Amino acid sequence: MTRLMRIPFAVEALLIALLVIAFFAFPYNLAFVTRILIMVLFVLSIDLVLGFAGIATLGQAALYGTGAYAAGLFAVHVTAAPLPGLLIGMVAGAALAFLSGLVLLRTKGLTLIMLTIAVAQICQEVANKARDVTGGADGLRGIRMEPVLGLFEFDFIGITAYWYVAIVVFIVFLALKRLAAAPLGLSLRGIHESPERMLAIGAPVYRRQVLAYTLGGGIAGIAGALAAQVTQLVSLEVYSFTLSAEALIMLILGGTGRLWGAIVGVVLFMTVHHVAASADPYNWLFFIGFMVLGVVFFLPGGMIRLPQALLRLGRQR
Amino acid sequence: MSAGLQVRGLQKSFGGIIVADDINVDLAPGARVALIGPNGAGKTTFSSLITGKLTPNAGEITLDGQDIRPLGEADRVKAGIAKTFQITTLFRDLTVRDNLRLAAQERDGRARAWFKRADSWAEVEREIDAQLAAFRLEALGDKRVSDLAYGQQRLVEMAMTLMLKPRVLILDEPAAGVPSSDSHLITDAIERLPDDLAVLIIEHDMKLVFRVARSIIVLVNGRILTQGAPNEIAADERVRDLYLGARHHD
Amino acid sequence: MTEPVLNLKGVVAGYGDTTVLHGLDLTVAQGERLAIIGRNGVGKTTLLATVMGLTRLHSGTICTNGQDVSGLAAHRRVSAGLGLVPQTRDIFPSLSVEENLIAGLREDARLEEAYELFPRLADRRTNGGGQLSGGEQQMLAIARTLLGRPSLLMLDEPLEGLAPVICDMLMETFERIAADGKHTVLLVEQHTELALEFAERVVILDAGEIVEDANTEELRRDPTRIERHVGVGMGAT
Amino acid sequence: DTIKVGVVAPFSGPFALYGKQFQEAIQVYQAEHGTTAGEHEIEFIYKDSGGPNPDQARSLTQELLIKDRVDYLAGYVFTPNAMAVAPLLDQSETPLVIFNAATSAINAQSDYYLRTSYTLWQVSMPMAEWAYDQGIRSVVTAVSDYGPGIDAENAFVAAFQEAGGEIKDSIRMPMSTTDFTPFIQSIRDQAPDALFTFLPGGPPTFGFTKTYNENGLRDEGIMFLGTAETEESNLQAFGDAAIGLTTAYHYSADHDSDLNRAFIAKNTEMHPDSVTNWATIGAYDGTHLIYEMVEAAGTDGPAAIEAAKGLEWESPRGPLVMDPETRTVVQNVYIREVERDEESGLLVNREKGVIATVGDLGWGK
Amino acid sequence: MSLFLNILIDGVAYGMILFMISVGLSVTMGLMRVINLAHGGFAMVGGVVAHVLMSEAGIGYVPAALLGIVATVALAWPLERLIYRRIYGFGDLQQVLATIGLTFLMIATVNRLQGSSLLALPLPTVLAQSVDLGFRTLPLHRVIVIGVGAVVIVGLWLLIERTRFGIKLRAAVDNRATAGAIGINTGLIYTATFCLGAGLAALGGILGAEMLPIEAYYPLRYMVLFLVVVAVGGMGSIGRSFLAALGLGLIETASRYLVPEFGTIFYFACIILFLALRPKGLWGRLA
Ligand SMILES: Nc1ncnc2c1ncn2[C@@H]1O[C@H](COP(=O)(O)OP(=O)(O)OP(=O)(O)O)[C@@H](O)[C@H]1O
Ligand SMILES: Nc1ncnc2c1ncn2[C@@H]1O[C@H](COP(=O)(O)OP(=O)(O)OP(=O)(O)O)[C@@H](O)[C@H]1O
Ligand SMILES: [Mg+2]
Ligand SMILES: [Mg+2]
Repeated sequence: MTRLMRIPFAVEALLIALLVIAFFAFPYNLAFVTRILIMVLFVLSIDLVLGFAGIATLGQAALYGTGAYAAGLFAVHVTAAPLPGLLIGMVAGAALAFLSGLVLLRTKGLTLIMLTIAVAQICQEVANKARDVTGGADGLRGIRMEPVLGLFEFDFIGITAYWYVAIVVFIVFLALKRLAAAPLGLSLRGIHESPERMLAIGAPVYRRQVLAYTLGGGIAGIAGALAAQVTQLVSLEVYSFTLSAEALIMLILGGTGRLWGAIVGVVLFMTVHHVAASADPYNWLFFIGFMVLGVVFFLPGGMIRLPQALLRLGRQR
Repeated sequence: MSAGLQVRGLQKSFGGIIVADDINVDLAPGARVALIGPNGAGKTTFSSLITGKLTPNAGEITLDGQDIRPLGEADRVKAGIAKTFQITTLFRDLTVRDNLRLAAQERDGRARAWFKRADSWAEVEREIDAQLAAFRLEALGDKRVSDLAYGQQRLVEMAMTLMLKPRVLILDEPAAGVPSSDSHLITDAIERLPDDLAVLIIEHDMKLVFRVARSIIVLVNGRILTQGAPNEIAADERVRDLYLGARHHD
Repeated sequence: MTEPVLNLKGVVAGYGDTTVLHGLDLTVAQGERLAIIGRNGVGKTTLLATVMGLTRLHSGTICTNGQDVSGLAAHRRVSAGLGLVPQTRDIFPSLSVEENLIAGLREDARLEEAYELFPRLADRRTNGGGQLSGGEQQMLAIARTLLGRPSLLMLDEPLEGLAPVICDMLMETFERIAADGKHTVLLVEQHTELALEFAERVVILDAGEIVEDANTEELRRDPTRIERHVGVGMGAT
Repeated sequence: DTIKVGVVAPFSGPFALYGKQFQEAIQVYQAEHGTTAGEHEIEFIYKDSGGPNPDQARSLTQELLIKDRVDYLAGYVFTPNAMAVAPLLDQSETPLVIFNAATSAINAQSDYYLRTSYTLWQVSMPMAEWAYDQGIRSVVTAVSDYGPGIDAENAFVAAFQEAGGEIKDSIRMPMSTTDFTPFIQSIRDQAPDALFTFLPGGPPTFGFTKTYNENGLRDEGIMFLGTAETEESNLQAFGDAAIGLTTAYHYSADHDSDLNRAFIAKNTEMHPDSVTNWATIGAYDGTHLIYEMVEAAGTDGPAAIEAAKGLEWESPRGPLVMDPETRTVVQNVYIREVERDEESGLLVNREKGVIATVGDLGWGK
Repeated sequence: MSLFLNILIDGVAYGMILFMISVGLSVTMGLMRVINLAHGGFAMVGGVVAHVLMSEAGIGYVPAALLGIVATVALAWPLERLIYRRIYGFGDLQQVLATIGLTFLMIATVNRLQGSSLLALPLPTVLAQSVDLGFRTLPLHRVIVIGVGAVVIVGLWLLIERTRFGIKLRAAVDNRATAGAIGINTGLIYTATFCLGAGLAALGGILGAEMLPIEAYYPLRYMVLFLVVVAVGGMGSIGRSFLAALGLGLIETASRYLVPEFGTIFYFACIILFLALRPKGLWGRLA
């Protein structure tokens, strides 16, 4: 994979190829593939925050959900044009991340995890209480999106939704890839490794963590906004602990600190879930449980390490 | 108003234990001062007070006449005070080059750039090469720090701090863990430092201290026992009894 | 006749995929004062860690006092008579000084011995291990291992970070421990000078292999044998 | 030809019981009535929606419509899941029979919704009126603070005040509550004639009724009024704490009719471990409705909806009419009290009264 | 006044239950520093075994509870030997993933064997009574939980702070390799402590079942509830977990009495405020 990264535009080409293949391979499951893509975006946001900057979080749904509600309310009350809604979702996610980050990031470890959970729970409760605005547990309804750029109508099969989401995910992925190799990415990894040393080389650790968290919030916000626009309904579940936790599982499954890990983890988890749930819904938890344990024990770095692990096995033979 | 680092009446205690008691120190540009003293005398504590890791109970710290007490740790580094750690603290999962690169990009204030590759600043890369060469680490540049032996890590520790191009440099036992055969790498590096840099060395290796220090401060139980030129200190009876021991009676 | 206190045969060890020690053979007799020297990163620490059971032994055998300990867990090797003061000290930061000592205390040892050796520690009795200064941690690490009453005491650069007076005192202590003929001291030291002063036999390690194994006297007579592997700078006071 | 029906329900996770019961009810219906309606073979396709998750419900529904080409949809336990597919129904003109989701507003979102379960207004208002008739004059309501709870509270309060009763207090209890003592103590301090409650099934209901009992509210004569709280799937776990709880609901497994006894016997015969409750009956009647629609209109969605409107049939729970306006069944609401059955030794919801043919009273509210 | 008393009594009683339920987690997570998200799983296993014994074998409450705890320890033992042993060395995230995986398997197993509805642990009539406090009553069951909780806290404190075992345990947690190198049998200590944690989880699960009823999804449903206690208490101390549980019990109870509508927001806002002011938990000590 590292060698691949060196060829100019190899990653871009590979991604585009994957997106096109997925489009033609799953003509009837576009809605599902679209959900996978949105989840990829959401998990990427966690990867930025956790995998790069080392900020442990189990409350990323707070930012996702806020993006979703912001975009949903914007579509209902202001304009149903998708792109401005996306922007609003991003700003809302980033704003909440910034504000909550100011408090949260003074802590670390388990404390930090608890605080992120607490923020998400408060958001959920606020959305539940503000029933007149959000529809409470029944969901925010009445979102009817206009065509993308005024040209592409959201269709029944989900073709527009697919390409719309795919392009957004593609752009964000590339941006994150740049970021990962740039000074900011290196600096975040430094903070992850040793905040103490970062201070000693003059890095404003706290401020930089807030920056990373805010960026992550923006991306999570975009993911939430996409979900709101595609589903055309926002429910309280966007803030649920399960969402944060499952996304985290997907990320660790794939491998943290590597952008491809997020993609691999989401695709694997959601596909296994989808397949196992339709094959044997009552027992799919067994599959997931064994899969998760298998990955931790045999591929501690996540699925992304599979090729290396196989290579090593091959060499040992 | 004077140039360099000035410490006046510094005071610090942990619970009942006083670890810094009315300490006055001047580090003018170009100074090569060694801080020695028995274990637990308060040397590391003193360096932490200056770098901002600890807050003094009383006393003043100024850099070029400017009070730096309100500054946080990171800001003091920006102001030009850097230190190496007594117990190696590196980015263990990053390569040696990345460690140095991180220091350089913080120094140059471009750590928030997110579009250009981190290794695309040619000048910095040359600087890193030079620094690695100075510590004979060329071959290890692309190794992860966690794969290096302890002594090698000590060298990286020093190289990384020098990348910051500080004005005041605090070295906390820079040679600990470096074999005698390689300790000249450390002393050479110290001797090559720019002339206007103020250096404070905390070290138990007397060979190194006597080689590089032009002035020595002896700290005992948080107080300055005496200070002076190396030969004066070596001759001081009290310092011999409390610290140097018989070996240095010659 | 007495069994050698330590007997290594074809020891190959390392971390993950990398091999650091490439087949070492070494015998240490009881009551010996042995020093291991060598450049940075040649595998000295790895050797001690392997003997102690902290690093994975790829192949070869390790015997202590005639007992094969190759497959045993570290704590079983302590029962067999091994003791190590690690280079990185490895104090238990959340235990107090006293608790650090108690953790490794053998029934026949007394806490007070540690405090007599290092009065500084007695003053810090109730402090957390993580709050100690660098040198105090080193003292604690040494004292803790001594309270385990090892018949083979392995010291990985034990003088690092200690004041010269303390160093002198410790060297005397190590000599005293070895003097009764029942205890063996194995010292890893960066300062060749100190090592030669202390040991009666010196082993030089280079790139994971033993390249010299000789009497101190022999080596003193031919310093080039040391310089070749440890580099210049030795003896330059 | 084969007409496919897509069933979207939770088959995994904490709510998996719903999916299981839906499936069982459908199997019972098919065992009784065969797999053909008119000249059409009927095939059911099941999709697991997990918990409340509109994104997933919508994409599964899309998959059912596009890939499996289903002509009818059914199931839908949670309101947001049902709501999320409204645009799909309009576009594809597919009738959707709700087996459970109980918010009135769903059916207003699309003309293709039909509901064979109930709405919260439909059971809460009769509860209030009955309570007043029994001489209860003051009530404290304590509901879980979320959509359905608030619906139940609104419905009860409106009807009870209309009748002339006094609502002393309306408490909304956070969803995350595990210790209900504070609420129970407050209710006790206000000494109303009765308390009316609505809680999501499972642990909250369990905790609330236990606490109600332990703190002696029953002994002080504060009557317990509820709706779904004593449903059959968790009832036995409550133990004696449940005895005497009074609820108004559209179905009791203990309903005294030959049709119901036969239905339960068949279900127990086919699925020995299964508990028959309102979810089972909702799906059973829903299946009946789908059969009727298929027979009348085949794959023609709009025609099927027209055929369903006003349809009448006799269900194990009593007589049903599909209300043409609200598209929710008009049905009897029963007042029940939990008792221990002499014969089986099990707790049952014994019917104490019936309020005949109630429509969706929440329509348009 | 009586409101204040009510808050105090109910708060303490609730806090004690919180403590009983999460004390096992304080042991595995606070002391052993393994992020053990499967804690609720062990509590559930204890409850399920007790339920089965009572409902199917007709055994009484107390023996069934004891057997439930024994069974949980019997399960924890091999799990520790085969799985947890390897988890200790993992990073935080891997621990999260591994213990979540285990939790899933536990849930799936219980779900498969017992279904997903509530599993009752009916109290014997002696325990199902209430104690009259004059101005109100308190269920006897809660009084007993308070008593058992007090015994557990004192016993644990003595064990960990006052015995060689405690010192060895803490040493093994700080640095496992070094602990081995000074002669501590870390494997045995870890196994014993882990089993202790699991046993306490089972005890808490059974005693707390009146409030948090046992069912297949128990471990996930209450995960946050347990975690909060350990987070507020700070890692590494049983005593502080205890105080944290009491404090949280009081806060939650007070919010239920005073601002029932905004209870959840109030509760979490308090936690955020508290943790933001004291990032390392109660009397935050250096890690
Ligand atoms: N956080 C703390 N709480 C209590 N005591 C402390 C704390 N930090 C340091 N001390 C004590 O303060 C004293 C001075 O420590 P310091 O680390 O400054 O010594 P030092 O001179 O650097 O010694 P060494 O040469 O051994 O490194 C020591 O006795 C140490 O135990
Ligand atoms: N944890 C580790 N993982 C991988 N490689 C390691 C690890 N520790 C040490 N090494 C490698 O093993 C080799 C030997 O290291 P070791 O620490 O044994 O050297 P040493 O002789 O003790 O050096 P020093 O004098 O610097 O302490 C080094 O090349 C080092 O890079
Ligand atoms: Mg120091
Ligand atoms: Mg070493």
